[in-house]
Amino acid sequence: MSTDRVAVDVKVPNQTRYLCLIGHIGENIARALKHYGGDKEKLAYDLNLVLTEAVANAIRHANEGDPSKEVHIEITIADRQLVLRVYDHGQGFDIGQFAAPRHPMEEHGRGIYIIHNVMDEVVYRPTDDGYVLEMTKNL
Amino acid sequence: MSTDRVAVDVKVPNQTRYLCLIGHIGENIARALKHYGGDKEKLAYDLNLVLTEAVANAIRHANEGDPSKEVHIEITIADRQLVLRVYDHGQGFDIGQFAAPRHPMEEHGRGIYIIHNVMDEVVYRPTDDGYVLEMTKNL
Amino acid sequence: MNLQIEDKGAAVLMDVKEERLDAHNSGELKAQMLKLFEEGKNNLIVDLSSVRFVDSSGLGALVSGFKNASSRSGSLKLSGLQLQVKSMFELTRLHRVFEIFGDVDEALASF
Amino acid sequence: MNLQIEDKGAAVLMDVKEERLDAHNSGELKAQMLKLFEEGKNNLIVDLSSVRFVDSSGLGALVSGFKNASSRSGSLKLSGLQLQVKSMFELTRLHRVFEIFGDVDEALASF
Ligand SMILES: Nc1ncnc2c1ncn2[C@@H]1O[C@H](COP(=O)(O)OP(=O)(O)O)[C@@H](O)[C@H]1O
Ligand SMILES: Nc1ncnc2c1ncn2[C@@H]1O[C@H](COP(=O)(O)OP(=O)(O)O)[C@@H](O)[C@H]1O
Repeated sequence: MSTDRVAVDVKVPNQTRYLCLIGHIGENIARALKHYGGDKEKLAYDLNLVLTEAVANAIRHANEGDPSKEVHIEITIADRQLVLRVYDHGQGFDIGQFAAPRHPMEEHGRGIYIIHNVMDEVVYRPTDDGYVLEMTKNL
Repeated sequence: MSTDRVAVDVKVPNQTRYLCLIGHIGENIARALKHYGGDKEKLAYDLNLVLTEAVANAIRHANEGDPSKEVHIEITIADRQLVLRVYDHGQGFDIGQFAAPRHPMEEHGRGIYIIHNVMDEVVYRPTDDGYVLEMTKNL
Repeated sequence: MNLQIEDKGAAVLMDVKEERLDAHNSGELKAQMLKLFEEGKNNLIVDLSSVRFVDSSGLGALVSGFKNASSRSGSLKLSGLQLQVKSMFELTRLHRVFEIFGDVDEALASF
Repeated sequence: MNLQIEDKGAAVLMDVKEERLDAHNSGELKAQMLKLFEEGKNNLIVDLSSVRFVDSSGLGALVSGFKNASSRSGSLKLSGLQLQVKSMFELTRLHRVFEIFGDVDEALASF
């Protein structure tokens, strides 16, 4: 039983006020899934969360808060795989350093850990004009 | 004062179960608008409605309910204009015939009237492999 | 579609427990109304208090039910319309066709 | 950010009247907490009952407030966490850091 193909491509200004839009699109996609055995409301929260974390990182760490830049997000569902891609125009970073949980008393540094926790595969790799964080979840 | 550029591109299977996803994305976009003097919740309903009507038409009248076909929707906001485009792979139709309100006792034929009522400009034109319904609203 | 049907004596209540009444689920509402008509139940109240969004297909299903009920000397009345749903009836002039009540009890009392 | 601040005597209540506490608005919560600390108000209750979604920045702002309150011999306690918000505290082990209460009254009684 293969999943229907759904593809959503979003471009928004490099501003945190758009996190809510991106997160909600993630929620709506979870709720529209045709074949999903698990808890759809949990998946909705998780996609909202992962997209919010990844896009916030692109905005603050890669595009350095420059509000005239653009963030590009791709969400695709096909063959029981959900893939989220968040493109940035930064210098990249060593994602391997942030996979472990932070000490609870740290103020920062939980985003990548959360993404790893929710998704099945997380890859950060260079593109022609920056980097992409590619996050896959098996449905 | 120009609007930030937002672009959302969605492809879903030719099935009415995805109307809800498309409609909700329209709502979320209205709520995320930066500069909008009017009632955002009314705009949210209206975008939900117009997208639902246009996509339902593409699914039922153009792609003739074939669930393996795809519906393509583009939403862009730039320069205080919001443009919705719904692409279909059908034979086209004479949209001019459906701009007037139906008699209240008719069961069908209110979709295009509603779209005209909500949007400022509505154009239906051929593309390479079908047609596009292009609906513009000044923000 | 989540539709709760209850015989209230003077009329049958159809409580549409959906956030949306649209081209995806309005066919089911129509089919359920036809079933009630076939059972001789021609007085219906459709309660829309859970419905936040209705499109032209949803309105069409209600018009269909209205015409069927009328042709069988019954009637279909509405209750619990949210503000934005009500606007849809005004835009399409259907507020002049349907009897619309604040809640189910008011609708029931009118039969 | 819609944040209602009320002095309840034993503690100051910060009621976060937002659906989301995220990288967009958590900086403001942090700034408001700092303002209270500067006024010598070191006992805070942050009520999250309206908050349906929190991200790592939102958690970070709360940790920041917690540390500041503690260093001034006060404390920051939480109330009204929705189920999915609570899961975020568990995932990040912050449920062992914060005192978490069902509602504001319970939190208040603990000071
Ligand atoms: N897209 C990115 N580009 C550059 N650096 C990044 C990016 N995403 C994350 N980082 C780096 O990884 C660190 C850890 O990220 P994260 O776990 O999300 O926590 P936080 O954003 O709270 O610091 C960030 O502080 C930043 O230095
Ligand atoms: N994308 C389309 N392709 C072909 N025909 C269409 C399309 N959209 C609308 N139509 C035609 O226009 C008519 C009026 O559409 P509409 O006002 O939405 O009402 P309804 O869909 O309820 O009939 C439809 O019945 C159909 O014949």
